[in-house]
Amino acid sequence: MAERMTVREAVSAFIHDGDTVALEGFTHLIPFAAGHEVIRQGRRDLTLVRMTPDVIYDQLIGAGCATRLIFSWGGNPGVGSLHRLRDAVEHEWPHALALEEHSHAGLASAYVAGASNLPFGVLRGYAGTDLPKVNDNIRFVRCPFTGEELAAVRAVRPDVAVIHAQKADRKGNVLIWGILGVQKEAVLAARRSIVTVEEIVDDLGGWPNAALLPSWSVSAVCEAPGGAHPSYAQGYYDRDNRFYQAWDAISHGRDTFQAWLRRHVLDTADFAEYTRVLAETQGRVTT
Amino acid sequence: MAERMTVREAVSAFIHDGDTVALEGFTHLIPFAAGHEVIRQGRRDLTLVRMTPDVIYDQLIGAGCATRLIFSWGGNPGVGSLHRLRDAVEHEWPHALALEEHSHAGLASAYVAGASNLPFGVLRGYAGTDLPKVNDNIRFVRCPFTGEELAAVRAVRPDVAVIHAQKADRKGNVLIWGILGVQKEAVLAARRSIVTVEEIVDDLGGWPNAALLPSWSVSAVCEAPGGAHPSYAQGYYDRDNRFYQAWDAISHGRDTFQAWLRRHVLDTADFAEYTRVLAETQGRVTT
Amino acid sequence: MTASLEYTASEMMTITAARLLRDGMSCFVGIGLPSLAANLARLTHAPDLVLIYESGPIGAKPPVLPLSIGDGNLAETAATVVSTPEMFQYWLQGGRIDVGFLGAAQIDRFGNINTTVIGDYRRPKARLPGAGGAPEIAGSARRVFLMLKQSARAFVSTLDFITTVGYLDGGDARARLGLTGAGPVAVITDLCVLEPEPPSHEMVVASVHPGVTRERISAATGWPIRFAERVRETEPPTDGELLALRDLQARTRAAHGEAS
Amino acid sequence: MTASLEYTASEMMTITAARLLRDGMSCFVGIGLPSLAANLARLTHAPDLVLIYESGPIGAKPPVLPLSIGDGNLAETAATVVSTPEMFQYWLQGGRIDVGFLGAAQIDRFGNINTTVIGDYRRPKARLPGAGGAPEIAGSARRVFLMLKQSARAFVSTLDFITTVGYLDGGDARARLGLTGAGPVAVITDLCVLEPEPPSHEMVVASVHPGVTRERISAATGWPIRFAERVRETEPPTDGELLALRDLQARTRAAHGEAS
Repeated sequence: MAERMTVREAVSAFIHDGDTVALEGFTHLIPFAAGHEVIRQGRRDLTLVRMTPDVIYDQLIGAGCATRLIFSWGGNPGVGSLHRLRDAVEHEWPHALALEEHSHAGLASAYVAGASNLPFGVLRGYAGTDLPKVNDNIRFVRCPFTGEELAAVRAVRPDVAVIHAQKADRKGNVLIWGILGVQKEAVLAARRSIVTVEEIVDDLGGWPNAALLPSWSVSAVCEAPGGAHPSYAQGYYDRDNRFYQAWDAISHGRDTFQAWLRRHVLDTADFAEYTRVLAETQGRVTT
Repeated sequence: MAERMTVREAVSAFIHDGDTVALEGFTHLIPFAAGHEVIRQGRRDLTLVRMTPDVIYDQLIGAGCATRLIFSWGGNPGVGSLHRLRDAVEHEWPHALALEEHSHAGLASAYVAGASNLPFGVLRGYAGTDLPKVNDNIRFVRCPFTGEELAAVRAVRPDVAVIHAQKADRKGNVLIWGILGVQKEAVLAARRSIVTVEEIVDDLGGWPNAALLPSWSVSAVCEAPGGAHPSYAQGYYDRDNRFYQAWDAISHGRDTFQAWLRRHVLDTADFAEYTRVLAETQGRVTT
Repeated sequence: MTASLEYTASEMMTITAARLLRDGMSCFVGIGLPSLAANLARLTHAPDLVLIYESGPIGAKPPVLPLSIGDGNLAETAATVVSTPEMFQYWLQGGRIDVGFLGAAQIDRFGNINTTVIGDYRRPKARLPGAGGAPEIAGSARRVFLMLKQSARAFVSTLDFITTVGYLDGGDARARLGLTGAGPVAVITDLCVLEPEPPSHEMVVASVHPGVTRERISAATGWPIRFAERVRETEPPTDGELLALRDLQARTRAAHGEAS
Repeated sequence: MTASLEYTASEMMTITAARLLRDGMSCFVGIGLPSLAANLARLTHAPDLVLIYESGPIGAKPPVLPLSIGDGNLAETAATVVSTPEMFQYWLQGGRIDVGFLGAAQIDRFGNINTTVIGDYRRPKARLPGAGGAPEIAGSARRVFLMLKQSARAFVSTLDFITTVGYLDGGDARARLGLTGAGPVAVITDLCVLEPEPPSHEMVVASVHPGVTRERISAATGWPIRFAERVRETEPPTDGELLALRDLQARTRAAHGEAS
């Protein structure tokens, strides 16, 4: 059964230095509140996994939490580069970041294999590309029936998966809708899981065949209203595109990044205070 | 784009002698109307595929439509044996029926592989059982990362998939809810597909992440109200458990079966007439 | 408290099986006897027992017993309904099922199951329904309970076909297959409860139902069955258990008409 | 009808790309230029164009351009939204996509794409976003359209990294890989349209946009680019196309604020 906790308690209880952590989200429902708490608690040597590392991963990497990244597309969606990710890869600042890179189809298969308790996933992919040359977790297998050669990817089994969802009920059952990405697979592939939600309700409502994670498949459920900002939560609030654009300037220089991080994350007690501080600073930041 | 047709037109256009046909449905939404039309049109030498062959497959087999069956559990749910299936296997009446049998997990993986355009599916299964000894489409593969041995099943790629769903809109988009079984995978694994529906509506309604088959993924959509009887359509009508029980007596003898089939299927023009005849006979049949 | 009510051997079997399920467990339920026992547990001591059916429902709370593995009342009362491939891949194979609860046509002394054929596979005396979900349920669920009426025709020395693996030919044979679950930890019959005895994992009588003699158990077993060193007597049903069971069966009969 | 309105090279590129999409096609759309062209097609000559985004929406009809690959207006207007694994396994790999529509950072003469690194992989001059969905979109979609601005920095003789395969090193190299799709059948730039020339599959200029010289195209290409035997002149944008494009971009700017 999922334990009801604060984000601080959940991060402290379930995410340890050296863990492999997947904070998933495909543009939608990105767990910023939990990501900030990982930075606040000063986690180190994390292997971060994510199909689409974006601004929260840029923040975690720039803050020095990660030494390895498993991913398939790393950018600031609709804006450009992740400057902290690039600085780590190109100049080892704040330190070196090892990359294990896939295609979306490959990493999605690796999550599915993990959720299915299989050691590998099979796909039609990677043939002819240079990706297998730089990623030893991409290999090839032969079909035992047709002899055809297909790509194989090693299953992803994170120590912890962290996702943000719209709702949980008081028992800890979680309901997600809209763009689902690989969030469900990430939770089912992981040993432990933290789900932050917009609200905790008496009755989930829902509909037939809804994307639901039963309480007993989740470790912790944390109420974190607005916890996906600047990403969005369908049915609750829209994507803050201005923030994503502002991030390009904030993150471009190490000093501006560090000042922003101190002011908004390190010097704030929690996501509620972050939101207050951001409201004060955002006017200036985005113009 | 799905063509709007009658069940008779669709069966005649898309199902040919010798085809591999999957009329899928996991207790719910079993396509009886389409199955009866296959019998009426006298199809022969079909390879039938289905995880849970039940009464409609008993009827198809007893009627002599099938020479091969790919399945994982064959019975009259909650009642007992399929007497026509057993008569074909045990006494080759009306003729021999070759069996290719799987477990549910194995056949589900074979459908998923087919829908994914992969030649095989991988699962943790079959180890130690006698099933691989009698089914050459179950083999074993080694994980290229861990060296672990896992089961592999050959993908199922039917010539035609036939399913029954609740609703389609006028463009031919199909909405299904409740127990989904492997219906979606069967349609996506097949070269052609026929979907019979309870009703065709202007607006599907639906909800986020609904199980929907776009018009362009289906060959034919046919209005067939009640077309799942004696199975059920959630939101429309319940399972006719009495019929399933009555079938035990009807199907037990070859004569009673043939008489029933002539009266209800061969001598009726379509499913509407079948329903009328059944209403007359059912009183007697079930007591 | 013991029963003041009379009870049948079937009731004893069902109630004994239901008692093995703990509240909050996730239980992958076969249709028939396992579904009866699991729903009885849910309606008595285990209200938060999570019933999972291979057709897709997770957390079903059927008001009456389903006649089939995919009845509407399973979908309508479930927390959600997933596709059958997702059920087998993510939930069962994924290692999230505490208990797999199965029936069987034939079992042997190592808890292996035959639900495929009686006689030769190519020329069977009797063709049975086949594997269904059992092989992977028995392979991947953390532990397995088997439930069937005891008779020399069902409890055989050699299976005609191994559909589902228990402990294969005993010892560490199951472990060597790399199956992730522990296998059958109890076989509940109308006469007794059998449990695998380490290290051979042969099924031996661990608990005898009240009023049942050892001779009767031996006569109802197709191999020379052995008894554990210390055999328990099964606790008889309580009135509460019996009334709950009979009420469930009466409601089910009413709902399915002459059905059940 | 030709345009009475002035137009830019970018507008020419977008409108030329949009024209390649036929009504009713299923189109797997990359973010940015491809999404712009595909939505323009949907708003002009191809109202039933099925837009599919890797984040999960099938049949999206966004009122304004999405800024990201997973904007809310994609999910809210889609016929349905599937999980990302289902999207790649059943819909793309399953062989149900007519057109894969991609952008690129760098391409070579055989339509191979680099979106991974500039310079050495281990010590890159510039780290690019990486593969995303492109390798399998280019592998499994029935045909692929590529769209990018033409320059000697983008159109290079040798890629630093092959992220996504076009025709590899030409001839039947792609066919030998066993990829199920035909590969890139057109590269649409701000100067011209390139098409693979059989049997080498080298990209040659098939159509030149009005007012563009061959010298300019050659100067904007990092290899000695060749021209087809019979080079067409691209039809200029119609006023209708231009107005639809500008209206879409204006509405998008308004919706995203200073965003776009």
